Amino acid sequence: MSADPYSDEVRELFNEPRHAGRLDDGISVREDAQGVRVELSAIAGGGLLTALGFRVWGCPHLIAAAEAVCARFEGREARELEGFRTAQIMEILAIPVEKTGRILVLEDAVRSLGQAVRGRSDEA
Amino acid sequence: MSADPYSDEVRELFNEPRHAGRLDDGISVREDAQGVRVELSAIAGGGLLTALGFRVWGCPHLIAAAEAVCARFEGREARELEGFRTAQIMEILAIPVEKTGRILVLEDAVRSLGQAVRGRSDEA
Amino acid sequence: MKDVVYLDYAATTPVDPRVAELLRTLNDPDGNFANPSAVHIAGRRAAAIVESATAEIARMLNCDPRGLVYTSGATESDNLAIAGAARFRAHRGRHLITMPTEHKAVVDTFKALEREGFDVTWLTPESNGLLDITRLEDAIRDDTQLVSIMHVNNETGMIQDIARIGAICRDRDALFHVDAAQSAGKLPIDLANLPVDLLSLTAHKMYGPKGIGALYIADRPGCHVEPLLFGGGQQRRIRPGTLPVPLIAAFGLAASLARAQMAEDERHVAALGDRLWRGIRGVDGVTLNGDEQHRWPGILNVSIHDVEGESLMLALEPVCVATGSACNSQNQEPSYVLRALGRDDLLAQSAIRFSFGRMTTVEDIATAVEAYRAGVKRLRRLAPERAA
Amino acid sequence: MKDVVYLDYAATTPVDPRVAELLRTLNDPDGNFANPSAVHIAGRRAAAIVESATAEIARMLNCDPRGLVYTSGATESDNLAIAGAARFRAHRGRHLITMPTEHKAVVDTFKALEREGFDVTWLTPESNGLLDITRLEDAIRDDTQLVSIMHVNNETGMIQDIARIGAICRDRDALFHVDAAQSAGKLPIDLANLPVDLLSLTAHKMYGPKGIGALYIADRPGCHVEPLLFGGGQQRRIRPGTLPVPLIAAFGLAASLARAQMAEDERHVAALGDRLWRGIRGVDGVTLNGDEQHRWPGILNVSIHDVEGESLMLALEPVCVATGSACNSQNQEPSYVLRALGRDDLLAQSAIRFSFGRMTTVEDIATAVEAYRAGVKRLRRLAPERAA
Ligand SMILES: Cc1ncc(COP(=O)(O)O)c(C=O)c1O
Ligand SMILES: Cc1ncc(COP(=O)(O)O)c(C=O)c1O
Repeated sequence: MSADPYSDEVRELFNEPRHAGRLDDGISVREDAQGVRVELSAIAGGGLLTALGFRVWGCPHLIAAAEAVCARFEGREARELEGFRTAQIMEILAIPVEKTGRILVLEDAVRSLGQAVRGRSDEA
Repeated sequence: MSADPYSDEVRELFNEPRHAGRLDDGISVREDAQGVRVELSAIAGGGLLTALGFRVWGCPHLIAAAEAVCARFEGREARELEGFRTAQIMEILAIPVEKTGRILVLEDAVRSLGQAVRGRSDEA
Repeated sequence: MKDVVYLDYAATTPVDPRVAELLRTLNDPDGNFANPSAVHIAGRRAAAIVESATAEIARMLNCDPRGLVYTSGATESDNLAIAGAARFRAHRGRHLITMPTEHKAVVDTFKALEREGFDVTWLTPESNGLLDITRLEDAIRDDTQLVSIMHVNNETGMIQDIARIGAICRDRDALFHVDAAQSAGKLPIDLANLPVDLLSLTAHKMYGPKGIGALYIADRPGCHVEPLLFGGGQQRRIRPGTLPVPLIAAFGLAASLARAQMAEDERHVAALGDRLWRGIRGVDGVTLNGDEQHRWPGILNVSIHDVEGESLMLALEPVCVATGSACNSQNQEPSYVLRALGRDDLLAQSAIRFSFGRMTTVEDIATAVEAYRAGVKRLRRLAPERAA
Repeated sequence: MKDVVYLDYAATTPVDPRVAELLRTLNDPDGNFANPSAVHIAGRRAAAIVESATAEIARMLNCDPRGLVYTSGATESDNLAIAGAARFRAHRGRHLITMPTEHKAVVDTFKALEREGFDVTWLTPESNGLLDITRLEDAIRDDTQLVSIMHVNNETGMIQDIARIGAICRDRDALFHVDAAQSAGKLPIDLANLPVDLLSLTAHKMYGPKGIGALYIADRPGCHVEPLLFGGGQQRRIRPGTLPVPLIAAFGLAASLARAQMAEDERHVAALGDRLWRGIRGVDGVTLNGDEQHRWPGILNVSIHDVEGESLMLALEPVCVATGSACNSQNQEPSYVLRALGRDDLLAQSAIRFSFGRMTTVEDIATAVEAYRAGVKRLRRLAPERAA
């Protein structure tokens, strides 16, 4: 029997992702693993993340989680990215444990993004 | 599954037997076998059976068959009794084969009745 | 069925009108007819229906809903419980215990297990149909894996003391299976507090539809069954096949109604049973099969001296009653259950089982009493005296 | 279900309104609810209902009604046919043949038989899903007892040539079982002229209720099954349990409707299938699973390159479709049937099975086409390019 595999939050984020797309004038990172593809991009200024975007090839949970991540970090400090853990998002979105592997790809992407943003501002 | 074990004829004869009872002023015979009891009685005159009666302890098929036998021989020649075979009645009433044993008790009773009637008229 | 008086509730009951109405809604093409295994919206709605029905059945039994597995009826539940548990535990031992007065679905499953090499002890009942507990205590061995004793007997209505029997089984580490086809929804069954490991149900004896039953499997170490059927992964692989959602929903509603009006139903049935017994106990030669105590009042089984059973049954028409067990009634052999209570063939053959329930009226009972009295009288007049 | 577009008929169909109406009558407490095993009037009437329903099903299959045994559905029929016949004939030989693309109810039963010591040959299909007959000829041995090949595949709709397969089996003295769950009532099946020994049916895929199926067993020497369940003597002891009369009657009516409008149903379904395929075949990267010939048009299974299957499925809502087999859809493993056709995991995972039937409208198909095109487009836009 199939209990609903998607929470209301997942459906909403999947159906109407406000951060879908690549920010061409921002910093982008990409992770390919576990059969999924995750791309995150961000525009940062003064240590703050002013805009985020994502592109994902993967299941609805991963798409929803990527959208949730973008929404969450918008307006926040860029250095928070590096401490990001997926556990909380998995709980809020009620993502089934068997999807942990894929969601960890997102975690890796978020941290890479943090490093990339820090690298860029160190350069500047 | 239960196809109707009783034909319409059996139901009718069972529910309204016109020859039920013992003719106290006639000749009676009785057979006890196969767990059933059959009693037939007849009043005969000039070789003809003017009245017949039965009493039965047994299943509906046997009761119906006894009634059918009485109805059939009423007004007929007494000597016909001795040649009686149940096969035809079993067919007409659609009596299941597994009841053959009990119906044969009736056959025996009919023939005994034939002999008894003949014995009585030989005496006379 | 307005032209008959239906007193064969132990064979099957009418569907409660509220349950029938639910079935109607679910069978409607606009209703939810989806497969609850499907992941799409319609499937998930169907799954939710199954879930809430299961919760209702669990509430009736005061058990964990996860312990319930749906089957096609009590026959399958009995087979799954008995053959399934015996085979699962065969490596520990091959001794099993039951009674010859169980339903055929139990008896014949044990006979099949005997052919597979299991060793079955058949405990005969006392003359009232009940099990003498000390005989069970003596029969249980170290290698006994399963004891199966029914709750309410389908022919006589006798109620076994499943709490005491279960306590002994638990003490001796044997699983205890109860066929509750006749009692579920009618007598309180509190699985949280009863030492029962496996329990068989069927909806059509408790005002639900035919074709759906369940097996309760306790969540205890060693309490598992090997599946009888293989297929899609439904029901944790214990019993595959597309779940018949409308039947399950109907079963759930039947359970919830049964729970809500159990006391009321029982009072009603007890009053009818009383009236029936008072009406026929005075007939010369009548004898009750089973005893007046420890009996579910919705089944009254009486024999009568010197009246032929099959003819009595036909004379009762249009009152619909049973001679032996309904499942057994094609074959006109004297009931093995009544023989086990010590009735001779003739008395067993004259047995009439009246069974009734929620929809039975006082008038139905009055008609039955009248028909019984008249039938006996007519058949006795029709019969020659017994040979001296 | 007015708020969804239901295109999952291969999982289960709606109940035909005429069948639903019959069910309503039979579930009514004033309807005939009796146990057809009972000898009283009500029981005999119930038995007559069963008899005429059985005659209808037999008419649909052009077979002897005495060859039909009721079960709870095709899962049970498959188990009874395969395990039952294999065990019945085990003394003659223990070799069996089937395909990995069968339904789980068949596959898992054969796997269980392998654990019992039977020797099973698994014939893989050609890339279109069909069996190459010469491979069967090579695989049959002197000790082959049973061959089981389905009629219409539940995932792809591919139709096997059961007449030719059956002829080979008969020639080599092996029994031939056909799982006709998806084809019965939809394609002509003439058992008087087909060399088929055992055939599984289920009502809920042909506009009947869930919870009732049947197994046809040919009246030929050596063609028997050992029962899986034991109990009352119902159905010549092959399958005991109280017969669910309303479900059987509904199954019978569904069969008679199917027979009466088979050509009409097929035209309707073929037109819809055509429209659907024309609507989506042009989408970049779409590929048909199975081939365009030898296919039941009511099932269309398509994969698509570079679109993730689970997301596509959700994007299609409220169009209800399946990814793999419905019975299998809890588990998000790539379909074993599509893998057997040579699809890689990614393509198999992107498969969508559209299935439709009597009540599906042209608008439903138009909605599905639109949703598919839009979903693919959106998900492709959402995805980063493939790594170089
Ligand atoms: C005690 C008991 N067990 C099992 C059964 C079998 O139930 P079902 O007909 O649902 O398979 C019955 C009724 O026939 C019964 O009375
Ligand atoms: C080909 C096939 N066989 C068997 C089954 C099992 O049928 P049921 O759900 O009636 O047990 C199905 C459907 O699930 C099927 O499509």
